[in-house]
Amino acid sequence: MRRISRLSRLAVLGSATVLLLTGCLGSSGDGSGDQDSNRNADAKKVELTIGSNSVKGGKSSAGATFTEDVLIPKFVEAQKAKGVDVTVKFQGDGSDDEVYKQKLALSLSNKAGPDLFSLDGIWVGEFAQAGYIKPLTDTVGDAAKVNDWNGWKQIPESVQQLGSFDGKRYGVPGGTDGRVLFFNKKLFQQAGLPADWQPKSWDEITSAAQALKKLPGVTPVQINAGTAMGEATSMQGVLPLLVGTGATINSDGKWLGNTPQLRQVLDFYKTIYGSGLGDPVLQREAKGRDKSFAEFAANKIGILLESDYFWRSVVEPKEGVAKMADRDTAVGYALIPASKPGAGVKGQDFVSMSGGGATAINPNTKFPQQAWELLQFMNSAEMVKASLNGAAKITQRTDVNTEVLAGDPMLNFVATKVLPITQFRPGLAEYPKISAALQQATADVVGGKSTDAAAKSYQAAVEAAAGKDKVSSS
Amino acid sequence: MTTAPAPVPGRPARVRGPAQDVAGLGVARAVGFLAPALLLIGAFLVFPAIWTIYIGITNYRLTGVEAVSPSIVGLANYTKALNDALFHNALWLTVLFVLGSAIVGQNILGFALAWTMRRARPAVRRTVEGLVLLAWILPSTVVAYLWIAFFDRDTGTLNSILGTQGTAWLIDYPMVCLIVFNTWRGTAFSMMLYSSALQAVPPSQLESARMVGASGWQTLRDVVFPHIRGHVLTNTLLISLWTANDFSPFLLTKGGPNHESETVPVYIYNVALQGGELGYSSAISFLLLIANLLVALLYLRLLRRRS
Amino acid sequence: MTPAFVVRRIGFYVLICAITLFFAVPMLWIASAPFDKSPGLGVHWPDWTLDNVRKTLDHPYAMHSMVNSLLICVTTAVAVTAFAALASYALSRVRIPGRDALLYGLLLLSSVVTGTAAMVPIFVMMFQLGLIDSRFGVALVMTGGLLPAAIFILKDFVDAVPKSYEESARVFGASTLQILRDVVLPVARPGLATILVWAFVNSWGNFLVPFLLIRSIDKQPGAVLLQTFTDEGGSANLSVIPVFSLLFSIPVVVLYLLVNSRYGFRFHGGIKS
Amino acid sequence: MAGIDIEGLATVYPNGVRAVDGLDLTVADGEFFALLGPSGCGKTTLLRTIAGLESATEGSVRIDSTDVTRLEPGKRGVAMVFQDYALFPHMNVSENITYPLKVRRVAAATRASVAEKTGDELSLQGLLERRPGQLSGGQQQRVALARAIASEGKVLLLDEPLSNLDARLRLEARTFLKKLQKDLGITTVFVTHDQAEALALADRIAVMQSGKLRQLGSPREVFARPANTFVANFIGSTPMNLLPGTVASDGVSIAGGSLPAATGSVPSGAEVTVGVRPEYLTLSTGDVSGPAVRGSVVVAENLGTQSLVTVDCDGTLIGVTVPEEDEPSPGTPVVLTASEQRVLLYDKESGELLARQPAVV
Repeated sequence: MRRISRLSRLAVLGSATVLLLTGCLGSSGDGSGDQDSNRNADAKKVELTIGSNSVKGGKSSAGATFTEDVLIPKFVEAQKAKGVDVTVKFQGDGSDDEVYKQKLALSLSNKAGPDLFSLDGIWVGEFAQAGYIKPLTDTVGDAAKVNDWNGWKQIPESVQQLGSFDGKRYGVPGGTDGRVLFFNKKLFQQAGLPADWQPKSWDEITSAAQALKKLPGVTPVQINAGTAMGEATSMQGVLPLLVGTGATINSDGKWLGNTPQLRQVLDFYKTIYGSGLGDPVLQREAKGRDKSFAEFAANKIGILLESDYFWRSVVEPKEGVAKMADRDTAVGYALIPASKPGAGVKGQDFVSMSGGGATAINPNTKFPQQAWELLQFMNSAEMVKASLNGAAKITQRTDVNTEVLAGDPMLNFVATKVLPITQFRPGLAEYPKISAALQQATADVVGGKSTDAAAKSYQAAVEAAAGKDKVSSS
Repeated sequence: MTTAPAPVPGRPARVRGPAQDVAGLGVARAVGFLAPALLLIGAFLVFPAIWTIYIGITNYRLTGVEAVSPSIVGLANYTKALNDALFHNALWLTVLFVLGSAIVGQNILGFALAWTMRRARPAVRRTVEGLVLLAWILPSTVVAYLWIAFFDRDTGTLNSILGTQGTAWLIDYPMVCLIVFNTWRGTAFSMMLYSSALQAVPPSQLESARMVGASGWQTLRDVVFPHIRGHVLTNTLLISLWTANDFSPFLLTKGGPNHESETVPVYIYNVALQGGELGYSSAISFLLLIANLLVALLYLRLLRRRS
Repeated sequence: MTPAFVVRRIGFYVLICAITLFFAVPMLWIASAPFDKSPGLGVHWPDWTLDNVRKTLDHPYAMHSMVNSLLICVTTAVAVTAFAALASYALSRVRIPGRDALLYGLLLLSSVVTGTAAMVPIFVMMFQLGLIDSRFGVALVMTGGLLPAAIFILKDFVDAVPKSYEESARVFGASTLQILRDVVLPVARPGLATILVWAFVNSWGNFLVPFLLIRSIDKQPGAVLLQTFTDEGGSANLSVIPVFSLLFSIPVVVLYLLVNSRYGFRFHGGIKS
Repeated sequence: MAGIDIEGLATVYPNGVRAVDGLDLTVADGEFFALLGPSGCGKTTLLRTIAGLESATEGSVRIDSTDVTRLEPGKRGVAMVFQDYALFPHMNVSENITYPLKVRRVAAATRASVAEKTGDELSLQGLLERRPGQLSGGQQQRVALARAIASEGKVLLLDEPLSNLDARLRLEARTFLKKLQKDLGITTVFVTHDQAEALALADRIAVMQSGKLRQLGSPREVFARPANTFVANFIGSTPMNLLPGTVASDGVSIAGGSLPAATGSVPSGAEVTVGVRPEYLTLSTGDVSGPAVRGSVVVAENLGTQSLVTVDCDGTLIGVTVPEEDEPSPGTPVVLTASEQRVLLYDKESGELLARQPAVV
């Protein structure tokens, strides 16, 4: 057949091209370290770009509005006073985090991209390993200059993890959050449960759920599961539960495998979704999380494990996506208990998980010194406070938090009670795959598979993702 | 394909194939005409494709250590795919998707529309064809919203019509939903193609079939089908390829729940973006290309048997 | 009229009604939700309001993105049509060795590249060419991706143009270019129009390519913007999405109607072996 | 005006088929010339080679004494009407007619007057603004002719000019075409597979088979004295009787009887193929003197004014036409006779005409 032979000729041509291409991959990373970090330090005309996954009138509109309308003009003004003519551009995107990450990584791997950019805390490790970001001290060149920034003192050690990898600071963390159990006080009252509910073990959650189950049309408890919600399942589900068993997803360089703790978590899922305490369908829908918000607001869900974002932006009475006019009186919140008192990670009684982002400097920026100045300016108390625009939100800075959260008991609760006990996800390249495996395991269990079978497939998936020797088990 | 019919001894065949340069273009100018298209295709299609194939034999990732120094892993990605239950699942779902929505759904509905609309009143014909085409030309993001709303569990149109409030169609029957969706989305092409194909069927033959009392089905099989066989094959090939590579299932279900609607393109997307494994996703892309190639060869075989 | 005939007629109309409903019902959302006071995912008789329209028009990038979409997609559609026309004519009329293998090969390749896996090569290449953040660059990439199928489809049209037209013009002394301009081009116009619409529609909905290749939000087309109307928690901004969806659909529909009324919109098929 | 001279012309297709195979032909100035043959005989290829749409592999074509073998079609001074007329669907009649002038950059005003004038000549008044799709088949043909005439070629080429018309229209168009050609006096070559059309229209006919010329002559010659059994078979609305026979001293013996024939140099006792047209046989019911063939009527078919009677003569079926009123009923014993000049002898092997005798024209 003539066609086949033609194709094989094409294949030969192709493999020749491959040899040419071999040089095209992996050429990033090298060489960028030995640039002079004081390049253009004295430039009078400076151009900087800030990249972020937020856009006016769309995703994270407020962040984009602040950057464009407040931060940039203020910084330009401040620099003008010093005789430097700075132009700062905002490069906003508005997409799924994974797509934004891909776009950012593509730019960075070509030694391009914005001079400052925001990234999720869990990407820091992967980006650092890929050489897309460098420790701030390297990029800025002067260790003292970085370490002496007075802002660090205001950022709690635990929060600083967000911008760190291997004990080095790669960026300045932005705001953070914390996870708690939200509950509907109205339903609790109907079920005869206390308004100041604070479970001390998982059993107390189930017993409260049993009580709620008697109410018609009410889903007693909703803890995210399944693959449809992606990372939401990990953050608002498996991981907070897992730390409640005393395990962390990565310890001593090894990923958590099929351990008793994991099986304990899966069993808990089984208890909830197997006995009608949770709505298993909700967990499988692509828009399931939005649905759970709406149902909570409509008094159809009793207990929901969520981050403080839920309080600020979802059931918020004025602007929320699922407004609850009586939020302040109707929505209660409690710390997430360990499976049993004292069984949590580090022997804690209560646990939580936190996430958040950081802002890093592009190692290939033309103006590393000015970028560092902008980064400091961005994270100054004045700017952090301004970025809130009157809203209450947990920021990276303690000084700002004490000031702005005073009026919001819930966020204050998170800042003071949750942040000290919280955990962060490891910023390692394999994490997304491990997280996906965890999501898959919960999907399996909720879908009817036995705990053991789900845990076994989880073990296999983790081994495939990280390598056999990097997984702890039993 | 271009092999000219062998000359029949004693009776010279009149060779006037499609490849006859009647306007006197000449090979040089013909190459000139082809050049811009080939240049663009070469730069933005062939070159990236070859590059993708190359990435497929590495463990390249966009982030992490492998981003800096990817290593050639040979066929490891391919052996991995062969043992990857999720890939098998995706492959199977893609076959279902193509079979259900393209080969059966779009083909049959498209033909049925073309067949019935031949004799329908112009106003009816225009309305129906207009609607079918509208489904085809609306942007996919918009269409995704339409169908999410249609299937919605609580307020969805489908549940309102059927009185089945609370049925989560996209969760309980994801593949059925996708097949129905894609049939809706893509039927227009088949309809248009068959409409023009049916004009090639001599009315006299249809009438003689009616005269001898052939049933509708017999007429289709014995009179219509032989005339449009080439069209059926072309259409089936094109819509099969398009469906197999269609990404819109992602917009509806994101591959869920629990991979139940994760066709190969969606799987590739998830592997590349969620998992960041570009090497592996490139390898799967290449496997998809091979599968496409096999389908195309099968089609050519069938087409050749026609003559 | 026999009873059987009546039954068949009734069956025929029931079938047509069913098909019409099947195609029409999912579209109701875009007709009702944009004008509803509290647009949701369901379809119901709207509580009429134009607030959503106002909100959408006030959106900082909405109208801008439509202009970008038009720029990108008109360029793409024109380039695809022009280059595919030239190429398909040459392929149809001149014996070029390996022609069919070439066609099929390209058609197949186009499927691998539309996938997400190719974004690294495409990005790196565009970067090296300095075409990042360029609407023109986006149009080029889309053109490359659409060309093979366009040539494949258009070649059918050109094959169907009777060669006697060209021969007759030639006998009367027309030069090659005169033949192309006076005869082939006008005769193939329905095919060209169809490809134009097809290319336009296909590039209009493309999200990933412009998203990756364009940096400035004020250069992003509508398809990208439509993706940004979800907030950080993943909930959709339902006061803007329905209206924008509607606006975003108008150009393709208008283009289709224009082309259809002037030239007819159709596909030939049945590649002759 | 112009004649056409064709010398040793061959057109070979890339696959090696010799569609036109070494042809010599001369078409006189003002002649109406037919290329006749079954499909695939190379007649259309020959026409297209004259037009320049196919390139000659060997030999030469001269038009008006100018060698045009290697010239572009547009430079040969030929006008052509295609089988499907090739009217441009996007141009109206007037634009179609004057397209050849537009190509030559003739001013629009001149073109309009030419369209008007040619349209008048071909009775296209009132149709000039229409599109081809709105015309009947006959009108389309006249537009195609008008366009060819407007191009003022020295030679007019027609490819199957009547085949796309229905039977009734075809006769009308035939008459119209013949008159038009005589009026214009333009050298015209046309291709047809219909022998009746060729006989009716042409001044001379070239009968072709497998790329070769089998006979060249006036319609009468070709009809009355086919040069070989191929032509004999092909020409005539009722097929010529071709029967095995043996040469005798005073004629040929066939089918148990004999017919007179000018045997010329053919030796007595030689086996030949005897050709005699049904129209040239005489049927009688009584006894006759002289050479004759006897048999009985099998079937009679009415042809209008005549009937074709099939007679079984000693196991051989022979066709003969009779005036309709003389139609015998089946079973009637009959006697068939013919005049000597009408009985032709063909070589049994090669099928070529044997006897050399003065042609009766």
